[in-house]
Amino acid sequence: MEQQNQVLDNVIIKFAGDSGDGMQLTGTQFTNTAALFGNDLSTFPDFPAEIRAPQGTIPGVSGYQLHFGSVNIFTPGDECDVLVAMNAAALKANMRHLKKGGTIIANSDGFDHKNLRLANFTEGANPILDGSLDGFRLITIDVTKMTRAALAESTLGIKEIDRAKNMFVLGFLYWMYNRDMNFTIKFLTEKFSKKQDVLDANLKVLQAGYNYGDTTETATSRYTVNPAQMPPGVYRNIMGNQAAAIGLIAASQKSGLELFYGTYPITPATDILHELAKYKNYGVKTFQAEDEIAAICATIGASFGGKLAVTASSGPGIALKAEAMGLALMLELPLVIINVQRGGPSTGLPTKTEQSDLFQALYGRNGEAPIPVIASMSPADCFHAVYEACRLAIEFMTPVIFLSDGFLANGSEPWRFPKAEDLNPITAKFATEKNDGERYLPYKRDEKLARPWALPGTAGLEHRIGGLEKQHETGNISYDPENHEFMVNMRAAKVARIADFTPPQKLDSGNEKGKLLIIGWGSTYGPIKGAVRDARAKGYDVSHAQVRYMNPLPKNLGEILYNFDQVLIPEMNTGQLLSIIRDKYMIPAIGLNKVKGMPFSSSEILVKIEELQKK
Amino acid sequence: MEQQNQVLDNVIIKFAGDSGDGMQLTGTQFTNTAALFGNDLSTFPDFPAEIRAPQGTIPGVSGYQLHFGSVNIFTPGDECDVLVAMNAAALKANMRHLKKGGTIIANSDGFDHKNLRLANFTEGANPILDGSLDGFRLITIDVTKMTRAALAESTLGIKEIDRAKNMFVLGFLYWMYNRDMNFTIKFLTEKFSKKQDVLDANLKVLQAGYNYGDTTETATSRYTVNPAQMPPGVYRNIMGNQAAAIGLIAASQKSGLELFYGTYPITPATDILHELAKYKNYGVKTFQAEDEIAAICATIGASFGGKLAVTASSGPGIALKAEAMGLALMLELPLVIINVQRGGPSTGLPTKTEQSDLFQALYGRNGEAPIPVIASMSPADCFHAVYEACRLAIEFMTPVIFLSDGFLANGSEPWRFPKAEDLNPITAKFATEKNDGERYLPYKRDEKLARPWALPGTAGLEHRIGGLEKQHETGNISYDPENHEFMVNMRAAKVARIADFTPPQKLDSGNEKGKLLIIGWGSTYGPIKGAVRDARAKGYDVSHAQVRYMNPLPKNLGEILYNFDQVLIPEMNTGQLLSIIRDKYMIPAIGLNKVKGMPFSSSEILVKIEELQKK
Amino acid sequence: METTTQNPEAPKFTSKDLVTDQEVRWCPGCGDYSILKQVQTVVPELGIPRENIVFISGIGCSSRFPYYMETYGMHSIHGRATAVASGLKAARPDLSVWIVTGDGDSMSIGGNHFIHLLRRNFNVNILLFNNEIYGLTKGQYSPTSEEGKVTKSTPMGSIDHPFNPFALAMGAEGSFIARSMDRDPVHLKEMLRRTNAHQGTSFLEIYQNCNVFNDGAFEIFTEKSSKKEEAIFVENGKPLIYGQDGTKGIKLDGFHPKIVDLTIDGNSANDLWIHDESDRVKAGILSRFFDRHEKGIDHLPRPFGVFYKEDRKCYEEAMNDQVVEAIAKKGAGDLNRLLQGREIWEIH
Amino acid sequence: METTTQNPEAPKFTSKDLVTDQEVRWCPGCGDYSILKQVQTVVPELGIPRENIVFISGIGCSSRFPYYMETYGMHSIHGRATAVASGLKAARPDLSVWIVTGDGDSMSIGGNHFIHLLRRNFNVNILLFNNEIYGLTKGQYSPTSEEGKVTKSTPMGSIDHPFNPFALAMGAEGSFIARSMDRDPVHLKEMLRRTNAHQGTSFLEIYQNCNVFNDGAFEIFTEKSSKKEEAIFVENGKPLIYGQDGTKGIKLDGFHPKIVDLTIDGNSANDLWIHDESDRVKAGILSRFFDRHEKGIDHLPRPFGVFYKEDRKCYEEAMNDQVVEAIAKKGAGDLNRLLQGREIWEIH
Ligand SMILES: Cc1ncc(C[n+]2csc(CCOP(=O)(O)OP(=O)(O)O)c2C)c(N)n1
Ligand SMILES: Cc1ncc(C[n+]2csc(CCOP(=O)(O)OP(=O)(O)O)c2C)c(N)n1
Ligand code: SF4
Ligand code: SF4
Ligand SMILES: [Mg+2]
Ligand SMILES: [Mg+2]
Repeated sequence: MEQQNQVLDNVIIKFAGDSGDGMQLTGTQFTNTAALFGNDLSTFPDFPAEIRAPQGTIPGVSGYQLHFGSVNIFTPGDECDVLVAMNAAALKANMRHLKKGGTIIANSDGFDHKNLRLANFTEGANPILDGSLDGFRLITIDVTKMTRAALAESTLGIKEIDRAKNMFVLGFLYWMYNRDMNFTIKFLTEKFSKKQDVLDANLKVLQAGYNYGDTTETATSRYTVNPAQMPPGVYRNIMGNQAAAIGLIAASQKSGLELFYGTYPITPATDILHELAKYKNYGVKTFQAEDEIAAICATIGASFGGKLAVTASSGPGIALKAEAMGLALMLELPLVIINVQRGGPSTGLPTKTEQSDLFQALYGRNGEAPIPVIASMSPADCFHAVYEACRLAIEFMTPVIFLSDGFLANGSEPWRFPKAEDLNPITAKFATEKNDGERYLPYKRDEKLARPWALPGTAGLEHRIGGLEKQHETGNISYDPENHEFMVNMRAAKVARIADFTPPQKLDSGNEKGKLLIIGWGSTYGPIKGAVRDARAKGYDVSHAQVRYMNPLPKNLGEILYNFDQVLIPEMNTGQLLSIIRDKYMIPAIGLNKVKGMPFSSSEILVKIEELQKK
Repeated sequence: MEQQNQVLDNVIIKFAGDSGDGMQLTGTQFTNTAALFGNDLSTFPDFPAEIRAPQGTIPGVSGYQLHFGSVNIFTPGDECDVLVAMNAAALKANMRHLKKGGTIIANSDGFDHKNLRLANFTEGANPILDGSLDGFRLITIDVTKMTRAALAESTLGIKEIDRAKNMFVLGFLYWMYNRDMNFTIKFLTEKFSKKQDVLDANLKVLQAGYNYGDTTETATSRYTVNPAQMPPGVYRNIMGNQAAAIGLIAASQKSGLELFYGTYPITPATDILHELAKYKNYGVKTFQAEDEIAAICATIGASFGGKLAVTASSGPGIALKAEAMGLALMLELPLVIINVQRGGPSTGLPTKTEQSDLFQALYGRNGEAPIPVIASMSPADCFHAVYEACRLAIEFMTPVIFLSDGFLANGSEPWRFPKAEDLNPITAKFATEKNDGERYLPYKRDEKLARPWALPGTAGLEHRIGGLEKQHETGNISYDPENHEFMVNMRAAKVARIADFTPPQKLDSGNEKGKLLIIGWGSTYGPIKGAVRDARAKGYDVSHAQVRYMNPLPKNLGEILYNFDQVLIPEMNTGQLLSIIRDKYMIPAIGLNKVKGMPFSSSEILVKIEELQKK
Repeated sequence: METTTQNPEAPKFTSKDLVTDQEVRWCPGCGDYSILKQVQTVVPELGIPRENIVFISGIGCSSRFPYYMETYGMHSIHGRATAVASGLKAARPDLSVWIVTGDGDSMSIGGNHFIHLLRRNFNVNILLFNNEIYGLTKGQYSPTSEEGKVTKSTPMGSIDHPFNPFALAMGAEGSFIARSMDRDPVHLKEMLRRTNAHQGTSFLEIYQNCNVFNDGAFEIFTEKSSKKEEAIFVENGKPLIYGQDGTKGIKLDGFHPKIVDLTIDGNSANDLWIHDESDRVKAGILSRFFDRHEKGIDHLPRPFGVFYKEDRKCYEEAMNDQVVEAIAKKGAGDLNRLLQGREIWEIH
Repeated sequence: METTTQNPEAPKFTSKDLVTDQEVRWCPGCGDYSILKQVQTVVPELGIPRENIVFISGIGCSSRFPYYMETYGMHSIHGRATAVASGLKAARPDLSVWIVTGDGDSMSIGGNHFIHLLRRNFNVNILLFNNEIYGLTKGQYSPTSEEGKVTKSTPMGSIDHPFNPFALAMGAEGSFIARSMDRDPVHLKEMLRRTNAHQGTSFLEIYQNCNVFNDGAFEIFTEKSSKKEEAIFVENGKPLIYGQDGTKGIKLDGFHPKIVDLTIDGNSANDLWIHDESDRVKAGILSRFFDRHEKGIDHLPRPFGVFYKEDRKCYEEAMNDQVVEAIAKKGAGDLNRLLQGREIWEIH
């Protein structure tokens, strides 16, 4: 039969194989190629749990999901159209996420007896032979055989040869989706510039995969996914942790403060450290401390010294920082605390995503200890959100918590990156002289209620600060009852005042008034946006607002809420923002909660919208 | 003129002097004497900040307030009737708490030039001479001179002699309030059994003080405060931390589990350790760990080993325990975490009281981490509340947080202590055999949703537990999304279910329905009770409920709330229970907040009641 | 009070009985596999009933260990296994408590509990899986990584001067200090026996290869080709001899170790340093056999074996003694007396 | 990179200029007063501009210190002063950073940061006010309290084997270790000068009397009557001599210190142990001059002075070097290049 060419507006591909099969690389290559081609896209890797599990087993499967299209893409997608399964375990682990009638590209070599056993298929069963996959479009290729054939003349050892397998698959997919291979060719050429033979091998196999599609009749059709309508501009693809790292450096450069990053490794925050450690030439100092407490205390010291001080961790590590956060807020020194949230409680699900640390961020300290909290909405938004966190920390002399999560940290999307000159200015003003005649008052406040920042080394401004309650203005220890209440209220007022200097809440889509408003925060942005678009397309009356400023909440949030009959709050927790909204605004908002270590799919939210509007 | 005898229904005496003047002892002696006589009473010491400040200075002043009466006493009282001022600083520090027309007993020797200067009185001013105290009843005694005179023949050195000064004052007060001195005589005889000369001196001076009242005409009148109407029974006087310590031992004895108390010193929790360390013969093991983290982790180990494990601290130390609390709740092991709250945030006001760690107790952990929370209402109630905390921990296999505060910890009141046999039973059931055929399932649950407690040493029940998410029943590590959500909900359900096994909320006073309900928690009990009594006496429609079960809240709390037009919530914080009530029950409750490091006075609450009812 | 007694009556069990139903999940080739195997081999020999054995770990690859031991076990939180074990041992002196920890777990975040456990001397066993890297978090340097080490968090090389685990342990009053390696099953088993035998906190450092993030860190000590020249196995009362066919020895001149070529006559084993496990000073010198620490002196082999052993009262014993003494003095506590306190009065 | 240079140009200031407007609030008679006085006397001599000096403390009586020094200062949280100071020094190598801490603050809750600071060797000064008690919390035993100590938390006596602060510090790779006492102003001032002079983490332990909760803990070392017999002051290159009119000396036989009576002829100062600050092994032996630790040997005097000194690169220098090197290699970072990354595409 002859190959036809179909035009699709979006496609979801899941690359799945053994940790050793190089699926992350394959996925990234296809992603960048799609990006350069002008598709909108969203990706999400799912790694196996921390340690490499034995080859061929289900825990050993490493996956990479890519959603690309000629339409706007908001999430890595729910069920996939194409599943690349390098072995039996990869198939087993991902079948339930494959659309009915979806395509499976299976590496038959990965379905031998051993692999089937490791993936614990029942003895004798073999999905790619026993017809149990009828109803799907199954493309079986013996990738290993093909790869070896392609490299028959190669001087490489069999191990290296087999390592090129993923290129065959990539080539085949490039053919299938009518893609230009130049980006990957360029990439390989750079990567293996010093290993000519390996380079040749990879290019050969890549080409072989492409030709395979051309020549054989395995695949009955090819697909075209045209470029998406995206705001004009220059784009790059970026992951959340990468964006956060760059955002910190940007804040450092724009504020003129050197960046001091003190942290202790923890999944999924560690990559920010890895990223920053590469940029010492930007004046960045990274400090891997002995533990989370030392990490935050060191940053407090650096902040006292006049640097842009930042510490990061995930839930359990943030718990350890709680006491020192209290100190930072008493000292009223700028400090950014990053929490890349993961599944909890306790050690929980370290490699999975969740939003269950909002309460901890708002309330997880002793005493009346208000700290501003900012949440990021998408991988690229990690840049803007952390940049804003730095601005508020410096301009209001306060610790600020920045909330990301595993989904944002490892997910990626195209980013129309800004020019340095277009970034909001961040002005750090250091005290240089006495502010009360002959005295220097370390706790005298400006219009933002911020106290002055006098750096050691400044003659005449010598002063002492500490964690005991301090007297208004002088900062001296004070046990006076009235002063204590005054200062408690003052610290609260300062945080509240931030709302006067941050943008009001905007609706992301939908009408100003109406039946249903969906309020989200953090990484639920994409899924909600997608669901709302679809719902509105179906004629439902629904609007969407995504909150970034978790504390203080935008001043106009109440008005917005009161304009709707119903308010729905989807969260990857049991309803934390929900209870805050109910408390603050006294409205019976409804929660949609998912605590499964993975993001919402748009359809899950859409279903809820339909259910609510039926009533 | 001749001395008359007045009958009073309650009196507030403030004993104030230099740290060295023995005011704590004097106060305790008068307190116990009043107690034995049958007065109801309430006391509260206010120490100087941690370190001893220089003699004679205001920070060096140590005070002890006693409120006793023939009527029911709920608080140490607001303004005092009598102020004992051993020196100028003591007077200065306490004048503002003295009732108009109140009595001042001043030790003239403590108002010499040096003392006046240290208390920074303006040069030349001397309150006990310059008439600035007109409007008060001033009784000036040169206590030092009197004491020395009384001990003219004594063999003691001048230093020891002066140390007996406080006995003179005590004797004088005993005379003034028609008190029998036998209790104190007995006490001194025991205390100085080995120091005959010191004993004689103290007795002499005590008597001299008494006689002084009799013979001189300084005091124009004597007072009688008759015994109070209190439920018949046997009473003792007790302080909060003492009650907590005894409560733990009681729970240990009743449950048959040895008590393991792991902690790190911190004000104001340390005295519980000091107290427990005395009772090793009750099988108590106390462990002073290197820090708070080690302390709670050691108790987790002890709990795994089958003991009644308890850890305690105050705000900053509790912050450090947050991560390990998460572990305990994942392990589902019994553990009691005591927080004797103090002024925050950060180091805050270590020696002052506050209620601002409620949020921390409820939300201060990463992930969805529900832990039951119980708060004590009065010094003696610390016994019952901590006992209940132990019961719930053991019977529901969960960590439980017990909240006390500095006011309760150091305050005292008469306690009609229970008999051991009358205490609720606490049944710890250990797993002894497999619970699933050939398997032992460590996370199989009973009707309380509690998992079994299988102790190391039990053959056949070997199992592993940990902080990673675990599979339902087997407890094996599980990354399964559905299981995670199931377990998150299961842990929440287990805590929620406690409400089925704890008493419903009761009204402390007032009608079932009405205009105003005052909801309190913790140490606001006394002040609220007093205010409500007075308000009702004045004809105001107000009721009072004091919440002990902070999490889960009593099932009937909602019904109670909905029976009133208005709900007022006084708290020594900026409104933490308030926001929880608003969130959970969607009612516009009103907050009355005081964050001054000291308890409410009944009058402060009464004023608010009147203001609300005027409207 | 003798704890975890070797009880010959104890029901016998085999290594197989120590295997759990959980699939072992370390990277193929990880040194942890060998350690697991040796532990499972030795434990049944110890005469301790299986149900009296508890393995407590923190967080890290190594800390997954308890899941693979069919005994009681706890996978606690990062750095705190030592603290959890202290509480367990204090509460239950009858148990045989083993701590499994990594170099980051014990010496980075867990450093404080580690040193305090050593000084308190609870009778527990610490198995430190030292792979000189953070494995679980995918390869950052640890407090035992050498200076200049290039890792994900130190692209230009680590600038941290590492801990010498033994110097630290001795400084923290450790009462038993020994070293072995994953690749020498016979020696490792022997060290495990000694570790268990010591009454007090036994600290056994095990060089463990992380073949994914720090492959070959200990190769020179473990590989046939270099082992004889680079590793020396010390035994109490025996001279320090090593090298191909034991042709080399070490003697002390003053406080400084010098290498002696035993093939040259005049040089005899009699002049060599005789290992004395009870000598703190010598143990101190031995623990400094790190070229990276001592510059400009002979290239010394890395010592393995028991460096130091001291008998000191165990904490849990002292704790129990006080309870016993208190009861002897005051009599077992009576709850009603406690409730009533010293002064009471009655209201009718 | 030389930090906190002795700058003769620096504006002169006197001890008075170091007094703050805050009333000093220690108990009358507390040893802290004397230490404050000596520090305020020495600091002006150092040639460091006052504004470049920072005192960082944790929590404890001793940690109130910064409030009384008219320099920059921070009263941080319990046990963390060492960590705060590390961050400050890393960020600001130009500052002279002093840490004031107590025995509980540094060695109990702060133990981990303490040992990691020592190994990293930031150029900061640690002043440990060791009163062998928790003062601020009103008298519980600390990690330096002797076994059997009766305190509020140990009515039957402490069962904790204490740390030997120097053994711990040496084990943690400390590069400068010295001891002095509150009651010997002259010696204390000298030690403060040496502490400041050392490039690297200088650890000065100061015996400090808590006259309220642990009075007389160091009396035998500080009181005229016993000082000469119980305390020995070591100086580099000088023999270990002490006693009334220096009639006693200490020599080493093997690794064991022996007391020599110099009045007996035949015994000469030449045979004595000559103190060598650079000798780690001898410093180790010296640090063990605690009767409570070494049983059955001569009753040795407690050493004061600089035990050990080693020159090792400072952490903040190494950190700066990498920044400088990175800039040299790659050029100062350009934000726009960073923002755009490697692969970009344009949409029109
Ligand atoms: C409080 C906390 N901080 C950080 C982490 C992340 N983390 C897990 S294991 C580990 C270090 C692992 O290294 P090591 O202890 O040497 O064990 P290994 O994996 O090498 O066996 C880290 C930093 C965590 N789980 N919890
Ligand atoms: C996190 C925390 N835990 C405990 C405390 C209580 N605390 C304050 S100081 C101190 C110990 C004081 O002893 P030390 O460090 O020796 O100082 P000293 O008072 O003896 O000078 C303790 C336990 C605290 N403030 N913060
Ligand atoms: S990462 Fe290293 S230590 Fe961890 S399992 Fe793999 S090989 Fe072993
Ligand atoms: S308690 Fe002790 S250390 Fe603290 S100030 Fe008083 S005397 Fe000094
Ligand atoms: Mg490791
Ligand atoms: Mg101390």
